[in-house]
Amino acid sequence: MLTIRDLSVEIRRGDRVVRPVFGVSLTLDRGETLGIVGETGSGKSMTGLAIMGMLPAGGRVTAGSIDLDGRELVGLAAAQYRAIRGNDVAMVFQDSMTALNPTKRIGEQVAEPVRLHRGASKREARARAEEMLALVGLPRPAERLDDFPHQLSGGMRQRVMIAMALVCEPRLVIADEPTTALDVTIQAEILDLLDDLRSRLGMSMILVTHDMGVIARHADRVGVMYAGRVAETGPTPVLFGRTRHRYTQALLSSIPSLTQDRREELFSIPGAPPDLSVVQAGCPFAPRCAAVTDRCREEPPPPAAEAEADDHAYACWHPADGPAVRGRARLVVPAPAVTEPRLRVVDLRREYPAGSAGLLGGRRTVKAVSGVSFEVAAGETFGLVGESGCGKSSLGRMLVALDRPTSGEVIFDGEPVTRMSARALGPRRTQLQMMFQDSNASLDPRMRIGAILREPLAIQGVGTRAQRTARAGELLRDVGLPASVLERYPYELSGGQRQRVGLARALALDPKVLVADEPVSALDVSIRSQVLNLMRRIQLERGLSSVVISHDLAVVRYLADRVGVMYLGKLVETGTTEEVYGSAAHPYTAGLLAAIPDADPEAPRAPAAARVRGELPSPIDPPSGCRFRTRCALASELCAQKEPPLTPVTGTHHVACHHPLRREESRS
Amino acid sequence: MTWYVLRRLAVSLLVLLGISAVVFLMLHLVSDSPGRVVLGQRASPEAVSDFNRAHGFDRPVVVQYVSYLGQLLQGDLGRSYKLNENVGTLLALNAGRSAMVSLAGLVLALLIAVPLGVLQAVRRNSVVDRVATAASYVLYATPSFLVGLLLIAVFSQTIPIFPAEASQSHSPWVVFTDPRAMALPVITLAVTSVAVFAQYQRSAALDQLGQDYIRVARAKGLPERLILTRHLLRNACLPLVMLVGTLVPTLLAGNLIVESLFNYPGLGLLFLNSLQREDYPVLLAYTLIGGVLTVAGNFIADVVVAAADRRIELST
Amino acid sequence: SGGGGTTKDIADSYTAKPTQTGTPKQGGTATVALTPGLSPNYIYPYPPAAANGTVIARGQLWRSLYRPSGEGDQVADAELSLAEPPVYNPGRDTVTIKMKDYKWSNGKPVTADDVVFSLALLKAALAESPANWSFYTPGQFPDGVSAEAAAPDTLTLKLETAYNPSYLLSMLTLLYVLPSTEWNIAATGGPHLDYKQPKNAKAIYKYLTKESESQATFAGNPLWQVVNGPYRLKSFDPTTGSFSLARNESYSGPGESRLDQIDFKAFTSAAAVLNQFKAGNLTVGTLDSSFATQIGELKAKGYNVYGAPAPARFDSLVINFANTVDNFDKVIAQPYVRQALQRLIDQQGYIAGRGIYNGAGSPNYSTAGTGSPYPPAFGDQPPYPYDPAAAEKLLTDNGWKVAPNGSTTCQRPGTGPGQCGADIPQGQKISFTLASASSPAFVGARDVAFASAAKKLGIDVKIVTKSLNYMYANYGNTFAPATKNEWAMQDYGPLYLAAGYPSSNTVFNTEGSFNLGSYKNAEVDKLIGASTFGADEKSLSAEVTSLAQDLPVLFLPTPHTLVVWKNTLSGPQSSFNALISFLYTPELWYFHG
Amino acid sequence: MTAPDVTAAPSLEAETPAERNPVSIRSVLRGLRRHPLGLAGGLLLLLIAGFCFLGPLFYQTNQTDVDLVNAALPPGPGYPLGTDTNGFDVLGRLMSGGQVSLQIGLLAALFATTIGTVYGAVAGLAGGVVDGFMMRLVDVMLSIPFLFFVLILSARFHADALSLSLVIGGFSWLVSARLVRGEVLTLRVREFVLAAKLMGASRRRIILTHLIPNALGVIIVNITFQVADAVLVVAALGFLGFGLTYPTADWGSQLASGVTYISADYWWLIYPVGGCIILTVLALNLLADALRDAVGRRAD
Ligand SMILES: Nc1ncnc2c1ncn2[C@@H]1O[C@H](COP(=O)(O)OP(=O)(O)OP(=O)(O)O)[C@@H](O)[C@H]1O
Ligand SMILES: Nc1ncnc2c1ncn2[C@@H]1O[C@H](COP(=O)(O)OP(=O)(O)OP(=O)(O)O)[C@@H](O)[C@H]1O
Ligand SMILES: [Mg+2]
Ligand SMILES: [Mg+2]
Repeated sequence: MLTIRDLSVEIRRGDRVVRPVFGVSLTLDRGETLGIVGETGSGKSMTGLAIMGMLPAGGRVTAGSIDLDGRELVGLAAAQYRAIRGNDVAMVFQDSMTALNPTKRIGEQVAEPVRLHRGASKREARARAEEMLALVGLPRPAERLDDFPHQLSGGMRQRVMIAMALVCEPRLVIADEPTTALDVTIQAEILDLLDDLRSRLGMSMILVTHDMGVIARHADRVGVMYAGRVAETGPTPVLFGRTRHRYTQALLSSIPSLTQDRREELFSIPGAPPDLSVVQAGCPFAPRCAAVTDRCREEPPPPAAEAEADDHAYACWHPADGPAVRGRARLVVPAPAVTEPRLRVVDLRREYPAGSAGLLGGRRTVKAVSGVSFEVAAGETFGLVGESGCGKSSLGRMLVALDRPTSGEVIFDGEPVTRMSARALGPRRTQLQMMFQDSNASLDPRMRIGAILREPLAIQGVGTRAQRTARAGELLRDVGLPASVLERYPYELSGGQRQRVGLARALALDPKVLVADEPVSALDVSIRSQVLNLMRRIQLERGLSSVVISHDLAVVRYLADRVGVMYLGKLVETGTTEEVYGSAAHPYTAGLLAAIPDADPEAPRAPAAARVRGELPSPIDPPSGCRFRTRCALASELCAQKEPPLTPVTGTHHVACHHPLRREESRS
Repeated sequence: MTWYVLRRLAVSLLVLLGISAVVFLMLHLVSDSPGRVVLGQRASPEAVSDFNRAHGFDRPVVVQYVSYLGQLLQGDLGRSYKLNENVGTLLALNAGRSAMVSLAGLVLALLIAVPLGVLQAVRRNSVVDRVATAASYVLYATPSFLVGLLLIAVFSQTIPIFPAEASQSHSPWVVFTDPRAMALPVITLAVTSVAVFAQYQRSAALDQLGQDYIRVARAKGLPERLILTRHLLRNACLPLVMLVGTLVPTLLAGNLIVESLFNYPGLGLLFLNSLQREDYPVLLAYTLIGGVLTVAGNFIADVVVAAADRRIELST
Repeated sequence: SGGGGTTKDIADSYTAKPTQTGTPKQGGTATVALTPGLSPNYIYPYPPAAANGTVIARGQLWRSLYRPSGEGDQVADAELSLAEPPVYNPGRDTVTIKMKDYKWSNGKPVTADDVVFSLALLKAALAESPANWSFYTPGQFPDGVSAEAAAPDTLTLKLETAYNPSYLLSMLTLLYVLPSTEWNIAATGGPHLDYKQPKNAKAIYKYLTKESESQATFAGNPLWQVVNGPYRLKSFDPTTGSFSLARNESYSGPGESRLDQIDFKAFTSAAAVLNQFKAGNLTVGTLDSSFATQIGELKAKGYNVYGAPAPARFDSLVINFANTVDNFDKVIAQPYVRQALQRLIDQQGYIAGRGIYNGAGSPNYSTAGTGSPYPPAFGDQPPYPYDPAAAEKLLTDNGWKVAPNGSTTCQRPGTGPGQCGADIPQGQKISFTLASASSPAFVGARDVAFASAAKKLGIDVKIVTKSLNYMYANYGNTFAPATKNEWAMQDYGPLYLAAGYPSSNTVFNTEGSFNLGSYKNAEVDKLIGASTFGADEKSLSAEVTSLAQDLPVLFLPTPHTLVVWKNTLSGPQSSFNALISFLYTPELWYFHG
Repeated sequence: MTAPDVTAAPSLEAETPAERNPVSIRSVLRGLRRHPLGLAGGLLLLLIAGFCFLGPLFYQTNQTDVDLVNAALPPGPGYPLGTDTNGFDVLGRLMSGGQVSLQIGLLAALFATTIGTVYGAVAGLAGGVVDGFMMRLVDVMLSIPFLFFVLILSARFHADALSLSLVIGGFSWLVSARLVRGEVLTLRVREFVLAAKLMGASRRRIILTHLIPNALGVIIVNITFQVADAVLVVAALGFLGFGLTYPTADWGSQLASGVTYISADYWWLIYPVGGCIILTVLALNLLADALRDAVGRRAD
């Protein structure tokens, strides 16, 4: 139905020319889903935009053809293209907050294509919009038609986006990272919705994503892109089962999965993707490839067009065989010594004043953290997971005394730090360090890396300037960066490098506790594994107690010895990693786990029933009783009335649920 | 929305109270013995102090302020020292004319600047854009009275098509009834604002053009013209609305200069003449009204923007 | 372009008085430009000080007992006055005045009682506050003056002190005659009161001033329609102060009153007046002297332009003899210093200067002004003409070391000849502040020129620009002694002594209520006494001469007042000449073909 | 812009730059090099400053002695730009007037920025009720038409270069205060500041080594804009008759006195000085915009 042949795109910006798409060939059959996957900047979006005829200013298709049902799209006149757009080909964008016009009612926005392409009257279009919104699962669509985008939650907005794209029943829909901005739980719902609609409306779909798991679960065919080229393409099972391209293979190996052996180090791809404005000879992946030869460097491999058997094609001189390479090193994980807990959190609460207070007092509060208790032993890593907005970061900030709790205590080495004066806190500061999420924001843009790393030592008055510089060099070495980085400014480093600097700085004062808030979520997959490995190694080498905060369950599983699952300011389940991931006792934990797509098309799908439905309620007025009950399949009367306390299931495994799952249930 | 408006209103009232206090105190510092100003050069010191006592100008400032505030609340702006007239009447007599000419200038400026700014954004870096930007820079750097003078020099002296003086009629509608006589003042007001507005509109439109919803509109197959009118325009105008709201003092200042330049008898000229005459009640009242207008401008702009973009009320 | 001809050409272009021409036509409307910044806002002829009033059409609605003369060589215009010249008894303490046959607009005759009423109201105003009449000196007219109507057409004034007849006449030109039978009420529709009782006069005065506060009713209030002048108010615009006059059909004085209506237009700036002239919208008006270069163009557009210095006007730098900053009082007390400073003023230069008078000015060295009936004895040979060398010599001869462009200092202190003078220490500098009015433009320009000339002689003049009203309110030792040290000299533009009788009674008298600079001179006081109370009508000349020699102020040239009128309008030459003194006589004007 | 606008100072070139670089002289110069207009503005400004401050060394004129004979001469031999109505050489007067204008502008801007920075920083750091009160006060002051007040003050008090700068500065610190407060508020919660706090850095150190240097760029840009605005305000005051008087003269009062003679056709008293004002403000604005790009932050 859609055949892209040898497509090349060029974007001219002043005297710089970028070639984000280069000789791309892909095909898509009616009713099928084609997944396009790849790292940031690999040209996925540009390919999609090229099909839509919506390349950015200065961009044009330089070669190749796009054939949609026998109609050539390249070179089509603007007016004709407009008639196709939104009618035959539609697109779903990533960020529904910015993709919806903030000052127009959603009804109008959804109805607009109908009026445009179908020439429908206002009333007809509105009716059609309502019908469509119902179809995408927006509750009470008739009332919602007159809402503004900001009045909807993220998931709802994404549904509206989808309704808008599908309202004219296009033959092809291009979904560009439709769920990246959403929580896993909602991501699963949206992707299922798209699948469902595709089959119901008989459309074809191009699903652009950087998540291999999503591809494995939702795509019929895959195109793996790297540096503007298709590295490998083929039907999903074939591509995952018999991976040929070295890049695909490396990519698959570097993702921490829920099933992998935790003691294995992750595979990581060295280096960074190439600059697309520089024309390379040879294979673009060559500089990062383990199996590289001179030929790879000199001669570009033939484009992945000629299909092998099963439509499987790849552009590689030295194809691999098999799905994955595993990390070579195995980490020795010592059993944590049972000692006095280093960090103890007792019934911690934090409430923020809500933005809009009434005119006369009556301030409402956001209950960000509502009574959390746990302990972290020396040398132990405690992982905190939960959906966005459940209070993880708020908790993390209190752990390192950056914020004072509304009530409760953080006890560090037997001393409560929460009520300490700034002066008393001073020397203890060095013991409690934090690694931030946004490596860009956490490094002073005005300071060189050397100064940044010397700063903690200077503040604490450690050593002479020369000694500090030497120490900074050591720290850099520890995190695997060359000493030359000392003289650079943060913006001269890549994201991964910056994150390493952030880690080095946190380690500069030899802390006993390290809190890492979303340490890798801003990083691309290939770089993420480098940082994860590093963190893991440092934790083990230094015997740090750490708290790792992430919304990504796989990341936490990889780094943490023990895990706490947070829901709306409360800890609903704690236990060792094996306990929680192996036999989740809380329906929420189980739901989270079920929502994560495994990068294995053969993996069994969790039944939709096990999933977490709907979205996080407002932390301003949390539900009574069990906070999860509004989204829980097992909720009963009791749940609404009584708040379940955290009670032991087995040994170290605790759960706060009136109806905990048993081992067998959580598996299914 | 209602809550938002009420809350904004409460803040505005607070600010107004602050303004009245600051302005009153400052003017009190400048002129603390009205008796001399009122009675003139030949009055004896006794007559002056009698006058001050009779009118309560010998009381502590705070007391005077409170009683002034009390009068204000009853709509009494005081009596001019020099014009044998109530300040309220004086202002009312002149307000219409000033408002009309200011509004005409503002509307004209917006009518030019909004499309121009959008055009510049759409045709970014084109010749049109560059020329308009350059012109804006130069205009921005030109004192407005010089703009007016140049206009007079060109359109009234070299090619005499417009009179150098504004209409002296005191109908507020003179902008419409005698457009020829009002052309230069209105153009002066507009020209100086266009520079700012167009550039502001341009960057706002550029901001919006980079937003995803514009791409979405394109993906729907909407022609560019409709994208601009249906989607871009409203969003891109909101920052300008905010700007105009905060620009009231500047508009008033522009009015002052234009009225003085074209000898247009309105509030601005009244203010300047009162300044010469040390007619403090008029100065005080008009400065206060300027403050009120500014606060009102901000308030209206906020409400308009909040009504158009409902996210605002949540974020404040 | 630029520069134009010499300023001399400009001056020559308007000195000729256009003659009366043409065959008079009946009717027409004349549009007269009011002096910018002086828009009227009051109708009752004696506005209280608190109203700061400028009166509408002064002298045209209500005539004064004697009409001031526009010619300058006489006090009153006998023909246009309401009464025959006063007759004195030998002791000069009783004056008998015979009323002419004038009528009120309601047909009643103007009687001696009306004058008595008018005097009673003036006294009532002064009882309220002495500031209510700016010509008042406590103890003098109208104090000690009692009026009586011996007959309806005969007025007798009894004086406690005898006045110089010319002085008294000049006071009587300021006495507006008001309708005693219509205005003797204290409430609208109220009973007619006996105004001879001060209590009643006070109530009447309050009522009339109160009525005058409501500008919107000026034209409609029947009160104000009872007039004895040639015109009555037809409309008044409170926004601008513009007004229109219509003929008073009962007016019985001289003049044909051919015009149907006179529109007086208020203006906010002199430039606006010029623009209206250029647009041909004005029939009569004055031109600011800074626009003297425009005269040629106006003539080409069909205007007559005539200019001359206003009678009894003098421009000066008023000296503050009580300013103690930097010992200024000691320094300026020395006559030679004043003489030296006067010699620094290049009057011809200022007049010719393109930035100052543009040729439109006349030299003046006395308080009498030009063309006065009381000229100084030295005629046109001023005692201290421009002569910087002589100025320098004056200083060096008196013990100063002159340092051009530096600081001239006193070297020989002491009171002997060749020494600086009393209380001037060695090393004393001459340095003072000159407050200069921010408008009109020529004031600033001439002060700068003066300061620059002083600097060349090592005298430091600091110019501070102030608004006229600020100066009026704060710079005068008589009323603002607290600020006496803020100014050493001030230039607020013109000073008018009563035209026709330029006595400096209030201005340079030691006790004068308007003696801004605390000038003291016993001899001058004596001469003033003679001109005010003495019998010699010419004694004023001696006073003028003495002042010109002692320099209580530094004299500056007098700018010309430029009168502009359409050449389709004509009338007696004198009626246009009177415009220079802001006296309007439109009843004498007419349009011609 | 319509009159002296210090309140709004909306940016003329308000595009968000790609990334935020540290502010060092070098990087700013580098940024300027990429910004030909800004470079032109900077050079023009140097040229103007040179003209005003060094010009009198090469072209000496008498700016104190009134010369009534040679007043208001059109450009000609001996007077390349003619003379004004006091007989001062216009070219020389442009130089001395420029000195005064630039000095007032700079002084006012420095004054405003100093107050504004301190005020804004205190408000931003204090937060809470203090911040609320301080900012409401700024709201109040910003709502009072600035020009009105300056006019009232200068009608009452004699204006000289210093008092004029103080008055203008005294009213234009409000914008800086808002700006700096906003900057402090965003910087204060930036993660690198939190990181420093975690290391035990004192408040002082955080302010000195992180907040101020990072806010400096914005402040410098603001100063540049404020100089431009102050030059315009002084011009407007001059026009309305409240400028400086003999012996000092700034461009504004020069222009204003020239304007009085517009009907006399003394064009050389208007256009050269008008051009000087325009060029200076233009140069300053171009420079400020370029600096802002180099600093990598909008100034509003
Ligand atoms: N407007 C543009 N002008 C110039 N270059 C661009 C533009 N948009 C994208 N590029 C470049 O094109 C390349 C491909 O971009 P594209 O958006 O297709 O990547 P992507 O695979 O979708 O990445 P992501 O996962 O981040 O969305 C990138 O290197 C990017 O730098
Ligand atoms: N400073 C603050 N003021 C007010 N509310 C806040 C503040 N910080 C966080 N919140 C609110 O507290 C709740 C918890 O926020 P927090 O950042 O701790 O969540 P999180 O679990 O870290 O989410 P994410 O995964 O998105 O980072 C949210 O509803 C958030 O809006
Ligand atoms: Mg993309
Ligand atoms: Mg977080």
